[in-house]
Amino acid sequence: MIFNFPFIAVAALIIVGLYAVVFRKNLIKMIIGITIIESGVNLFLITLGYREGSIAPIYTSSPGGIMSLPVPQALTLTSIVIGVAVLALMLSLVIHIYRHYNTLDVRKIGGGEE
Amino acid sequence: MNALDFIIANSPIFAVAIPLLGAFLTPIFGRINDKLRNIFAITIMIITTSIVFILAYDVITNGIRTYIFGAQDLTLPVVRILFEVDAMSSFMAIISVVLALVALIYSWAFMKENTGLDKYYTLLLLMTAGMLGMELTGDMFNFFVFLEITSISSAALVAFWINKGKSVEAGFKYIVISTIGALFVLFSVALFYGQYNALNMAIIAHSIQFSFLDKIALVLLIGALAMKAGIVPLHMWLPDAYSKAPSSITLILVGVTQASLYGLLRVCFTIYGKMITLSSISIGWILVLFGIVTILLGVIMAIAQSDLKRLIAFAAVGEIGYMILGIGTGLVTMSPDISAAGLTALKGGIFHIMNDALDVGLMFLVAGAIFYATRETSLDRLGGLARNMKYTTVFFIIGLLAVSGLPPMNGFASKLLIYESTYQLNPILAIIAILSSILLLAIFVKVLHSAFLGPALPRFNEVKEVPKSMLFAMAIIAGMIIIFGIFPDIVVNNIVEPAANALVDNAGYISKIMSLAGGA
Amino acid sequence: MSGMSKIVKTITNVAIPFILIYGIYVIAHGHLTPGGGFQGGAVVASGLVMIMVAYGSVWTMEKIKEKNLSMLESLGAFCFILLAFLGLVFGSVFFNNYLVGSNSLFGTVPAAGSGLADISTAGIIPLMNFAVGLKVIAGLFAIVLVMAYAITKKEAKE
Amino acid sequence: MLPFESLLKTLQTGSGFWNPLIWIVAIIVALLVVLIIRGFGKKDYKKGTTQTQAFLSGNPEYDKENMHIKGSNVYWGFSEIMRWIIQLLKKMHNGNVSDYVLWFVIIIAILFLSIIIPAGAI
Repeated sequence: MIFNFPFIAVAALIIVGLYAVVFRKNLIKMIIGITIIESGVNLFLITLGYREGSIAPIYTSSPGGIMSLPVPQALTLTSIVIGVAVLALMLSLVIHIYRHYNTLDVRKIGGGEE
Repeated sequence: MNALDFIIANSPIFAVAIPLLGAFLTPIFGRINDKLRNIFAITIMIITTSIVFILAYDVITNGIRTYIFGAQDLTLPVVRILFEVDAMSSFMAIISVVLALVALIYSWAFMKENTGLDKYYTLLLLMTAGMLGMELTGDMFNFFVFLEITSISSAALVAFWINKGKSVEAGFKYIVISTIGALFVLFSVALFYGQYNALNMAIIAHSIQFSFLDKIALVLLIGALAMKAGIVPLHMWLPDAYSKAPSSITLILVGVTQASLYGLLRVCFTIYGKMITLSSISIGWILVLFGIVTILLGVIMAIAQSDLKRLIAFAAVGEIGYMILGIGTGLVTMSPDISAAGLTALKGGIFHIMNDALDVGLMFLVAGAIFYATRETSLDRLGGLARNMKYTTVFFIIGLLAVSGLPPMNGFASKLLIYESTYQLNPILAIIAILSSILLLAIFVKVLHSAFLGPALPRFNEVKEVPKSMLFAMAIIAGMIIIFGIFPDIVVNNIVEPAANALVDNAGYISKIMSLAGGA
Repeated sequence: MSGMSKIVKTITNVAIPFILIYGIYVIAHGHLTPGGGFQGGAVVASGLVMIMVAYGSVWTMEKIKEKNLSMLESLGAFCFILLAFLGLVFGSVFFNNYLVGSNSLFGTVPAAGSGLADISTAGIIPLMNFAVGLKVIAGLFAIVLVMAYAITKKEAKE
Repeated sequence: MLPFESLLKTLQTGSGFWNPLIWIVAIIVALLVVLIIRGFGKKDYKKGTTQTQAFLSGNPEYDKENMHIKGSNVYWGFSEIMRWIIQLLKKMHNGNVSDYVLWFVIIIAILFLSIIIPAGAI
């Protein structure tokens, strides 16, 4: 049971993130929501590679024993790097949006579309 | 080993690595001279285009190609990244590079007055590399990475005119939608990895069980990639992004959308290829339904628009519906082997991917030309432009005939394949498709009337024909439209049919990797 | 953001060499211990951001032009791709780790099993770590610097 | 490179065929017919007479600029009939990115039900 806990946390994080993106009206809060979804997905990847009682997959002066799988950790790292780039782009776009509209309310910036 | 063999042997990686290399060299050339930088970017793209054509020729004559990164041969379990290129991948890659090349030529004059063009060219080349990567890769995680590269660079380019609030807003919407879609793709990749200990598409497809988790992964992948591909009702970002981006970027965005569509096909036909033929699974019908809704909504919304680029964007949504309709019809008839009508539908759908890229692309280029000449996109304020912009008008009429599927343009050939085969599935589908095609004609006749025809307006007296590079870019696409329209058989037999067969033949796709790895 | 008090500036001057050395250590040992180009680059970039916070973004922007940073970033990415292409030239496959077993720099093959690490192993991976590190330092610092500078300019206008 | 005969081949669609060259010949013939018919009336046309002026039920002609029908007025009747659905659809495209994501969640839910339920038990 205890080893299912990370998966429950993954589901909770993704749902919380989606809730924030859908129902929060502030752009910054929406970005935080996206970051939370990303954390959920990263946690899921990390959890997949974990085995009970395993050590970190480092050979240097390793104490021996089973190691957790390094591939998901590499995937997570890539995903984090991409996340940083996306976050930076979204924040800089929000700066520009604020300059043009003087608001961060998502209902006010989208108006006037035909 | 002579040079040509060397290029052929390494062509899958060259297709991605050369634009990437060019992207990072562009700022250095930009420091020296603006013109040099433009020439450099176009040279890089011409090299990439020729490499993709060499690759496509090789794939179509010699079968599926693989390329392993960092090692000569493969060992089980497969952790290496590898590219797997079949006829479908190379077909999509051809479309992407042609669009990118045309967009680069078009940008020469179109973006001339803007600042920060070093970044523009860098991002454009990055975007091309990302698109090609999505289409050539054989690895699910790699697909996600290239999806994100494409999303980030294209969102930055959508918001390139940061002095316009609407552009920035459209870019923000695009990046939010793309990121959420890509994260769900990553989640599905993790679901696959957890079950099968593999990231390679062929190995996942080999060992797929269609368990409960696989169903969740399928739902998430279809949802996320359909959103990226602009299928109704997940298309709403598309008109915003298409209409607010610079026209040269919109042309490549069409390619990006289709690369996502390619991902959807890869998922449905290859990864779930063994399971999709079970009668209990109705993915084909879901796609057909998506297609019909997409066509209807696209054309109805396009009629009501008064902004030129937004109108074309909704017409593009309608065109996406035709592809989905054709491909979905092909999927419905697979039980487990595809029927003749289904194969025709699939060919029509795949051929329409190329035709949509050309037709809608030409329309966006014309809209960009109008914007360049008059600084105006609203149809209410345009009029009488045919007097001053003769060549643009001719290109617009060619695009009009093609996009609304009038013979003898290329749009008709692919739509005919779709009509005839969907009629055999259900006549109502074909009738809706034909009626929507008529509506498309009505939509663009409206544009022709209100922008090009009519009396000369005094405020457009000073309007001049657009520069030569823009005309040349439009002429390339218009020429391709006419050639593909008059000789559809060449394209269908040489490129489209191998692509359709490659898509259906998922056993061949799997066994290629399996024999390489020496297992199973 | 203009500069902060003299105390902060002095502390920054003292702390910055340690942060930079730690970051470069993380980059250089990426093939042996947790870390690598991105992580070490992020450490170095946050050290540079500390300078920016202490001295103000306008001052930093005058000293380090944003254009130079993006050139550095392109250089890092270019080196990465170039190393991959060198794999094609020397090892006939893209991304081939052609330095392994060549007994030159980073070319030693480590002994099997766990044991003390040798920094001169892993072939082109440390070199790629340096390239990525350069890119991440320049990229992350440029992002934060430009954002802070843009906000400062906006505040000054009002 | 390509043999000439391959250019003349027709596109088979399973239940029919399509050959653009035949179509082009047909179009050229049709254009010739149009030209001939046009030739019949050509000699009655005289420039500079009242024959060339626009006739608007006897009303005077407006300025050329005001005679141009604006983009949003084309198909006025059609859009008037379709007003209800167009208004509905326009309300859907409200430019709010939260709603876009909400649509994504809804579609995921529908797809989930439609794929899980027909396949029977989990």
